Amino acid sequence: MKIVTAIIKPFKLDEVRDALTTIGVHGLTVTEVKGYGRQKGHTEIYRGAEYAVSFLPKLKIEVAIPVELTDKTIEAITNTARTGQIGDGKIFVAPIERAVRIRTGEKDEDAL
Amino acid sequence: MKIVTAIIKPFKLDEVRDALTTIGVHGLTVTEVKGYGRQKGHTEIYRGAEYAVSFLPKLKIEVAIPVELTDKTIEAITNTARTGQIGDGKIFVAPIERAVRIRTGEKDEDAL
Amino acid sequence: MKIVTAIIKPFKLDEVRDALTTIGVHGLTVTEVKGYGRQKGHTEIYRGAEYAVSFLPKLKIEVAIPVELTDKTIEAITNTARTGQIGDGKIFVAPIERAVRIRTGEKDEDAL
Amino acid sequence: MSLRLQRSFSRTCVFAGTSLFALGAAPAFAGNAPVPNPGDTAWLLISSALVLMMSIPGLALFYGGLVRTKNMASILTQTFAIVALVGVLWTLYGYSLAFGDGGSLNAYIGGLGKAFLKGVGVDATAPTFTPGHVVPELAYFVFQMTFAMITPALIIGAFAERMKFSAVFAFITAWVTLIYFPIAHWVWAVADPNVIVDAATELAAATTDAAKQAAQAKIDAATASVGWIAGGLAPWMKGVGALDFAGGTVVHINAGIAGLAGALIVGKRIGYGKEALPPHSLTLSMVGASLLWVGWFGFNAGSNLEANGTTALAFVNTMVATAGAALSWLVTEWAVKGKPSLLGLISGAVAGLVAVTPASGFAGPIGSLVLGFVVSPICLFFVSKVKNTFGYDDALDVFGVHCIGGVTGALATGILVSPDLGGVGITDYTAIGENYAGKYEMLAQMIAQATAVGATLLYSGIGSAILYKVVDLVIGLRPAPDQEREGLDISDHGERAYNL
Amino acid sequence: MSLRLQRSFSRTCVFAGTSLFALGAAPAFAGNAPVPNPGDTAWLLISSALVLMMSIPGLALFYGGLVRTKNMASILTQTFAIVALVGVLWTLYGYSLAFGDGGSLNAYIGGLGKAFLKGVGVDATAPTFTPGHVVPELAYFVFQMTFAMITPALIIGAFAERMKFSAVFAFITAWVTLIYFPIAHWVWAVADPNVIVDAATELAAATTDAAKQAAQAKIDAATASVGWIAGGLAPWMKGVGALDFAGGTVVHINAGIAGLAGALIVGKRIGYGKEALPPHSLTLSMVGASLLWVGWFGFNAGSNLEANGTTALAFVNTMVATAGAALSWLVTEWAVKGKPSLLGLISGAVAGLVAVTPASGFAGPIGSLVLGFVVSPICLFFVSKVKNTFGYDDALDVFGVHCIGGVTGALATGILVSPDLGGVGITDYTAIGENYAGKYEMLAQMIAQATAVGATLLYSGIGSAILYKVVDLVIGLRPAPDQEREGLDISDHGERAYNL
Amino acid sequence: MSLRLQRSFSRTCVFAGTSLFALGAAPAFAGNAPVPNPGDTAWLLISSALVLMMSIPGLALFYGGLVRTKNMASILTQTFAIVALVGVLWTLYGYSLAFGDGGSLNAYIGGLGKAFLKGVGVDATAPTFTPGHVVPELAYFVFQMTFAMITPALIIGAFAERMKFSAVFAFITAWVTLIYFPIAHWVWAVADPNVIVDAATELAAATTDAAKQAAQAKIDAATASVGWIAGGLAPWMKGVGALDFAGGTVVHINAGIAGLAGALIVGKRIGYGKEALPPHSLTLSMVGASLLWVGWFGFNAGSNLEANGTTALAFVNTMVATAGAALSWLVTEWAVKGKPSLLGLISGAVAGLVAVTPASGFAGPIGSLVLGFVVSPICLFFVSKVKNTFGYDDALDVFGVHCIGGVTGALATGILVSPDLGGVGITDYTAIGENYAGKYEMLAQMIAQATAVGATLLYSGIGSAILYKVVDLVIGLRPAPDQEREGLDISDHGERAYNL
Ligand SMILES: Nc1ncnc2c1ncn2[C@@H]1O[C@H](COP(=O)(O)OP(=O)(O)O)[C@@H](O)[C@H]1O
Ligand SMILES: Nc1ncnc2c1ncn2[C@@H]1O[C@H](COP(=O)(O)OP(=O)(O)O)[C@@H](O)[C@H]1O
Ligand SMILES: Nc1ncnc2c1ncn2[C@@H]1O[C@H](COP(=O)(O)OP(=O)(O)O)[C@@H](O)[C@H]1O
Repeated sequence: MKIVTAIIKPFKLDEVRDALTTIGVHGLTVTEVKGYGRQKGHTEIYRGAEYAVSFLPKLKIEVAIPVELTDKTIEAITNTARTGQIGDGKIFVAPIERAVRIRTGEKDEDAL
Repeated sequence: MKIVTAIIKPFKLDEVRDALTTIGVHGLTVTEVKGYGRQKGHTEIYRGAEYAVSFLPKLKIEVAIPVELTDKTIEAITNTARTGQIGDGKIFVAPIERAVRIRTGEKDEDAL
Repeated sequence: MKIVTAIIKPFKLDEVRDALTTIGVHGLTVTEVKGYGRQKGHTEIYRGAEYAVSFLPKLKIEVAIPVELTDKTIEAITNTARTGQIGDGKIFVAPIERAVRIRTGEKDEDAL
Repeated sequence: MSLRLQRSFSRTCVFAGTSLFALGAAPAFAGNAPVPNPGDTAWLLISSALVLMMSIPGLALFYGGLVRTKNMASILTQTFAIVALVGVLWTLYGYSLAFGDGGSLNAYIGGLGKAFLKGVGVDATAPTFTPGHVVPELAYFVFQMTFAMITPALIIGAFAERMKFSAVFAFITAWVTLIYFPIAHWVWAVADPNVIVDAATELAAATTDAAKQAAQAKIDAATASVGWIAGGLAPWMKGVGALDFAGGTVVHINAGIAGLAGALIVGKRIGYGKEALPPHSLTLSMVGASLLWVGWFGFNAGSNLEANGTTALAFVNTMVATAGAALSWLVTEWAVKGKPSLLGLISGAVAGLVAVTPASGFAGPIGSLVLGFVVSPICLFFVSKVKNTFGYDDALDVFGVHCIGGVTGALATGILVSPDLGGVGITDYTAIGENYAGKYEMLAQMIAQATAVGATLLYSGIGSAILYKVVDLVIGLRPAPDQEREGLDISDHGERAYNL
Repeated sequence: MSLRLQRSFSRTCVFAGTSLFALGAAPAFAGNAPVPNPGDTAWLLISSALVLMMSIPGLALFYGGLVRTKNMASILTQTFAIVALVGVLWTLYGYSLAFGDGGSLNAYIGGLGKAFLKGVGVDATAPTFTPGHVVPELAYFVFQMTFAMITPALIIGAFAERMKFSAVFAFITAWVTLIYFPIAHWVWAVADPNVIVDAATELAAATTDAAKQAAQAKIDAATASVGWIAGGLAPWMKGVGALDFAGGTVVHINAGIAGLAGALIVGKRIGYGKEALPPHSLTLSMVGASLLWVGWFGFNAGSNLEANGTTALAFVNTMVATAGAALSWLVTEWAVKGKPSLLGLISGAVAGLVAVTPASGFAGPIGSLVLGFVVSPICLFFVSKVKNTFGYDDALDVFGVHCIGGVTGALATGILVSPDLGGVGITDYTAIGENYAGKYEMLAQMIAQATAVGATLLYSGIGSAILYKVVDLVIGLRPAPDQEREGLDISDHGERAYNL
Repeated sequence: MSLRLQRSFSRTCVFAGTSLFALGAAPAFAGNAPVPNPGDTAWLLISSALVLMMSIPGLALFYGGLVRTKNMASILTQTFAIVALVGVLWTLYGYSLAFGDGGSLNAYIGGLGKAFLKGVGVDATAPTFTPGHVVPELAYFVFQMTFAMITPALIIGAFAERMKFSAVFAFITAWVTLIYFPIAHWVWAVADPNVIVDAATELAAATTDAAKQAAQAKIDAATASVGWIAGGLAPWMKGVGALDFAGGTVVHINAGIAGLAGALIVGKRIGYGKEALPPHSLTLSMVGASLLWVGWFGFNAGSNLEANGTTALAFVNTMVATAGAALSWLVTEWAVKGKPSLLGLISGAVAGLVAVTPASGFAGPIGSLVLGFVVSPICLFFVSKVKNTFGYDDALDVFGVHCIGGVTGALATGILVSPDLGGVGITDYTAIGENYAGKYEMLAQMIAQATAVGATLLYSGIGSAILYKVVDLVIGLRPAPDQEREGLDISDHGERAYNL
């Protein structure tokens, strides 16, 4: 199994979720994160003080999938999360060795 | 070493933490996340507009452990986080190669 | 490629970020988390009720890097995030197999 | 603020000969100028403070809670800036345009005679609705200022989350000048009751024909020199002025229709109908609604200008209509959608407040309670069914609650004022003491009410549309899509409402 | 709202022959009806607005900040809905039951003569506590309405986070009708001082025995036709009425004991004693406490009905007792627990407000300050030690603060009213001008105070318990455990307080 | 609170012989004690409630929103605790020190004659600024209490996020006692106008030289027994007292300079200039600023003590200066920094409120509007350029807004009071009815204003610095760095403002 982690722009969540559902991925976990990268932040001014805001709000999506879905998953995310503008985010794929569904105790691919 | 990631229902945190302590795991990191899965969300109505809320609040627990604790850890989490109802969550196990305790520079299993 | 995950004290973020930039890491993702470990929390009292707060606010930094930067990255984080006091946090290193830049579709090390 | 003066004025010409001679014992006010009572002054000033509180923080929070986090600072800034902007414009020329003497154009606009508060010193007084009573004119000036502040602030809810701050700023400057000040004059520029009573007394005492004619001429002059809606001056109104105690037409219908025009012209928010656009803090909206309720007593009961029994009536009406409407929305939603919601509850309260505004000094408490019960289902129907059917993005339901609630209230006022329904009837300053209540005629009154409603809808609707278009041409209404997505807080103001 | 009228009434029968003849010079009020003073009317109306502000947003925020995020909309909805609901019920029949004339049952209930505001028109007046002064009855009606609104809203804090909205709605409807309206009548249905003064004047002027008897009969009738607690009508009270200036018994003990009954019957929250249940926003609780303080001036000083020196006294007492109690809780906690907390500070303020409520128009400022110092440690002891010992889940400490603070204040009032302690003593309308202060007797007064406290505790405690049980049987009090865990916001109202 | 009494008093000695004989018709007030008007009492009491609302929740939210989340409970606790603490101290001895009779030291301090409210009963009255008018002294006492509460609370913004609660508590206790109460006495301890008018009447009626001298002696005594700044008693002031209607010097300059001293002595926050220290909730700051605006009407217009035309003037001035200043900051920032910010807008509003405070009862509306326009760029310059240049960490810009705005307003008052600029001129109670406006001399008045400003800056600046040092020595001002990093909420109070 793999865990695909994608950092995306927040307003793309619903689209990505739908695309994943279409290819048969029915579970995912989302975290609000702050991203630092090439995309430039903005400057905020509070009375006398200026702050360069370099961390931008992003969403991190984590999807555990069977190995064979990896390409499809990457493709689904890439296609829907892309705006073509800097800051669209990244996808990382890492291995996972075991998975368990807490409710039933089902294991590995059955648990996804 | 392994990193065990568990998605659980928020109100189960204290129980899970206690169970882990019992088996000798003395550190963990918790993140508030939103989960999408089989568990159905609810509908929210704001004046004229209805929203299907499909992302539900969950907690993600990450525990880095020595390999030999893996089974015990999974068991401890499964036992305490289970309510038997849909949405209880998942456990994923992935390898980690190195660990460092920032304060002391201790490495790997000493760092956990 | 590796993904380096560091749990640090929140006020160390800017320093760590700068150190990483210096060694050539130009992207990272930050999550607000709660940490449980040796560092003792405090007690909060709300009228009659006392709560032992055992989860402390931490930041989780995730950096995807080419393998050769691993040591430098660990070093950079360790040096800047260290206060020498309990609760400074941990660094975990895990493998990642693939990386994609959503905007361009660039792959692996080009995507970082 | 009441229109109840107008109705009988032009009739005075007809009935004067018969009814006015009963007035011999009435006090003559000419000569010895009345002095403000501290209780009335205190009431009018605290009412002004309450109405300011309605705008900031009341309305700002009510609206702000309903937008997404990324547009919170935008809503707050727009509301607060409008308050400041209109405060300045009102002082410079707004008060004069609305309540000055417009000379030959007085039916339509008040002129510039009081611009820069010329002649409005510390001792100047303004009449109330009770002959022989006055308040410091500065208090009246500032009370009315707070109305001019909140009305344009109401509009912004309709196009929330998607209009540039610069555009809002420009639009509102034009709007208050060209739409609000004139309409306020049409509806609220009334005659000084003291003048009427004095002239009526003179008429009653007149023994020669010349004296009678002179006195009658004074009455005629006073009743003619009013806003056209107030005076019932349109041919079909036949002298029956519309009743609008505290601003159903001038404030709510006016702002509501201007909001709808804006929502239509600026277009829908990105993601409208697709993404969830939930309120970021119902907590704040609830606080806002509560402060609106509390402040609205200043709005409605303050509009009586004095602190007397009618003030208590307006206060009670405001209370019971609001309680009734909040309950009614809650129960309707509970029955129809299965759950009673907080947002529904507070929307109902606001709908009740809006509806009772024109009626507050005219209806009886039970009439107001019924009005409250009735208005909520109507507004609920508009904000859910009608809006969804037509698909306009009236973001915070300014049209659905303020315009529709305002129309409901304005028309209901024509009915509930009826003494048969517990209302206070029509005041006739020329025949105080006489039983005038019987003079209420529902048809005539409803024509007047409908005229006020229609004139406001048309003038404000069309006028606002033109102003939006002009602003769009000159500086553009809408931010770039990316800016809208990032939120107006960052793009317009360079700051965020929260850094938690 | 004051009971100070009652005490001397029935004594009048005894002393009349001797003491009343000194009254010859007193003005007779019969005949020329007094007219409301605008200053008094303004004060009573603004006080009403302040008391509404205490409920929404004041109490809603104070309570709301103390619950967990998932139950925030629930608390806000319950508070706001209770305000709306009681506003309607008060208009329909509540005012009549509480302040109407109950005929032969008048010692217990006010009857339905004023239902639907029958006879309460724009010109109707209600007496104040100064003979010869009146206020518009509509203002009195709406002022008292705001008391009826907030009292049941206080209760919900005790069973917060775990009672279904439908159950709360049903319970409160029954509770105000069967518990609040009667108790308000018992304690606050008093005689018109004008009637007493007129009759006393008549008595003083009477030369024949028949005339004397007739006058005395008028006094007797007036003093007998009151609530039983107000009139000291219970045998052991011997005509000494309890003193409750602004609602220590009617409002705070009443709500506090009803809350405790609810907390016990509905049971503890899931996780109580095990999980952390920390306040989700002390910020909002602090805002709520502040608005309670500000609004409470309307509650206490407004209860004087007029704006005079006693009003200023009640205002000052409210200020100093609250400051003293806030400081006292802070310092006690600092000493005992090591840290001075914000929650303690604002809890102390509320405890001080509660305690001074019955005393506010009777005690002197220094007495009130001492009362403030004393009440906080008592309440702190209850909310920490006693609650933990007995293990009931009075979620927001309605019993610990409102009931215990109310009892403290109600009993203290009997002492602090003493002129020896800077209090105002007992007013005797039959002997104005005479030095009546000496007539205060501590023991008799304390019996009266204890009777009021005991009667409220028993009637409200038992009555509320029965009502909870009935509601539980009919629709069930408690949501399913899963719903409680998810939070009442979603399960009851289908919405969340925040979407940040 | 006004100083306008003073100016002409000592001049009376000079002009008395000629100008006072015109007074024959003036009413003599000796003998028949004036009775408070309910309207005035209501106004003063509601004003007191408004000023309390300025502190809590107004200022607490305005400040609280600007700090980081981890110090929110700290700010709220400090503000609320100061209110409670000062409420108690004011009752025990503060009122007496500020407004009591200090005997031979009366130019500097008021003595302890009214400690524990001795002699201030329910019937005691205090004079207003209109001869023949009084208010209940308890109302005056509590109105002034709210000023004493908010002033020290203003200070804490300067050293926010880095001073221990215990240190704040100790410092404020000393500060109000040794700095505030004296300065309030210097500036606001004025003569009873009734005494002046009576003596002037007596003087006018006096036929013998002895009688004239006796009357003149009364006037001299009254005008000499005042605070030294109020009376213009410093040699160079030549009897021209400074004008400070509602507290430009006593409140804002005083708190502002004390804040600067604190910021300098306690040092910069950890991370200042390096880390981002953004406001955690501009939403709350906006709510705070709005409530400050609303409450400030009580502060300024309440300072007139009565509800009359001058009250309306002070109200209007407060409104227009604030609107002007908010707009002016917005526009300046828009022009200079490219974006109009919410924080700038509300900072401008507060700057306007501060600046108009001393001028509110003296200037005309257009003068106040101009003052508003002018003050914002000045303050903006201080909070951005000056602060950054000198590098002090005045965390919430107490110096930049309150001190600088206060100085601007205090000096401007000396100009805008001029009748030529629409101001009200200088009141001379000894020659009512005479055209006294011409007696305004700008240079003399500006010397008086500058004296008040300078005396406050020096006494408060140096005195505060000493007190900080003493507190630092005894208990330490600053928490350990780790505690500061964790936030004062946890380290001082053991709780967090939010648990979302
Ligand atoms: N090396 C990295 N490790 C972890 N996260 C990264 C890394 N580089 C970028 N990110 C995440 O991806 C987001 C987008 O990256 P950015 O460089 O701004 O634009 P782009 O995705 O177009 O290259 C960042 O905000 C950050 O959250
Ligand atoms: N494939 C997946 N990848 C990542 N997280 C998942 C995945 N499937 C489920 N989850 C997480 O687990 C939670 C519970 O899953 P759900 O399908 O609702 O119920 P159950 O755990 O009983 O199967 C989800 O809310 C989501 O956070
Ligand atoms: N086994 C673990 N797995 C995951 N996170 C851990 C683990 N142990 C510690 N942590 C994280 O590291 C943080 C610091 O750990 P702690 O034991 O308090 O101090 P130190 O880092 O000095 O050893 C914790 O708050 C927690 O977030």
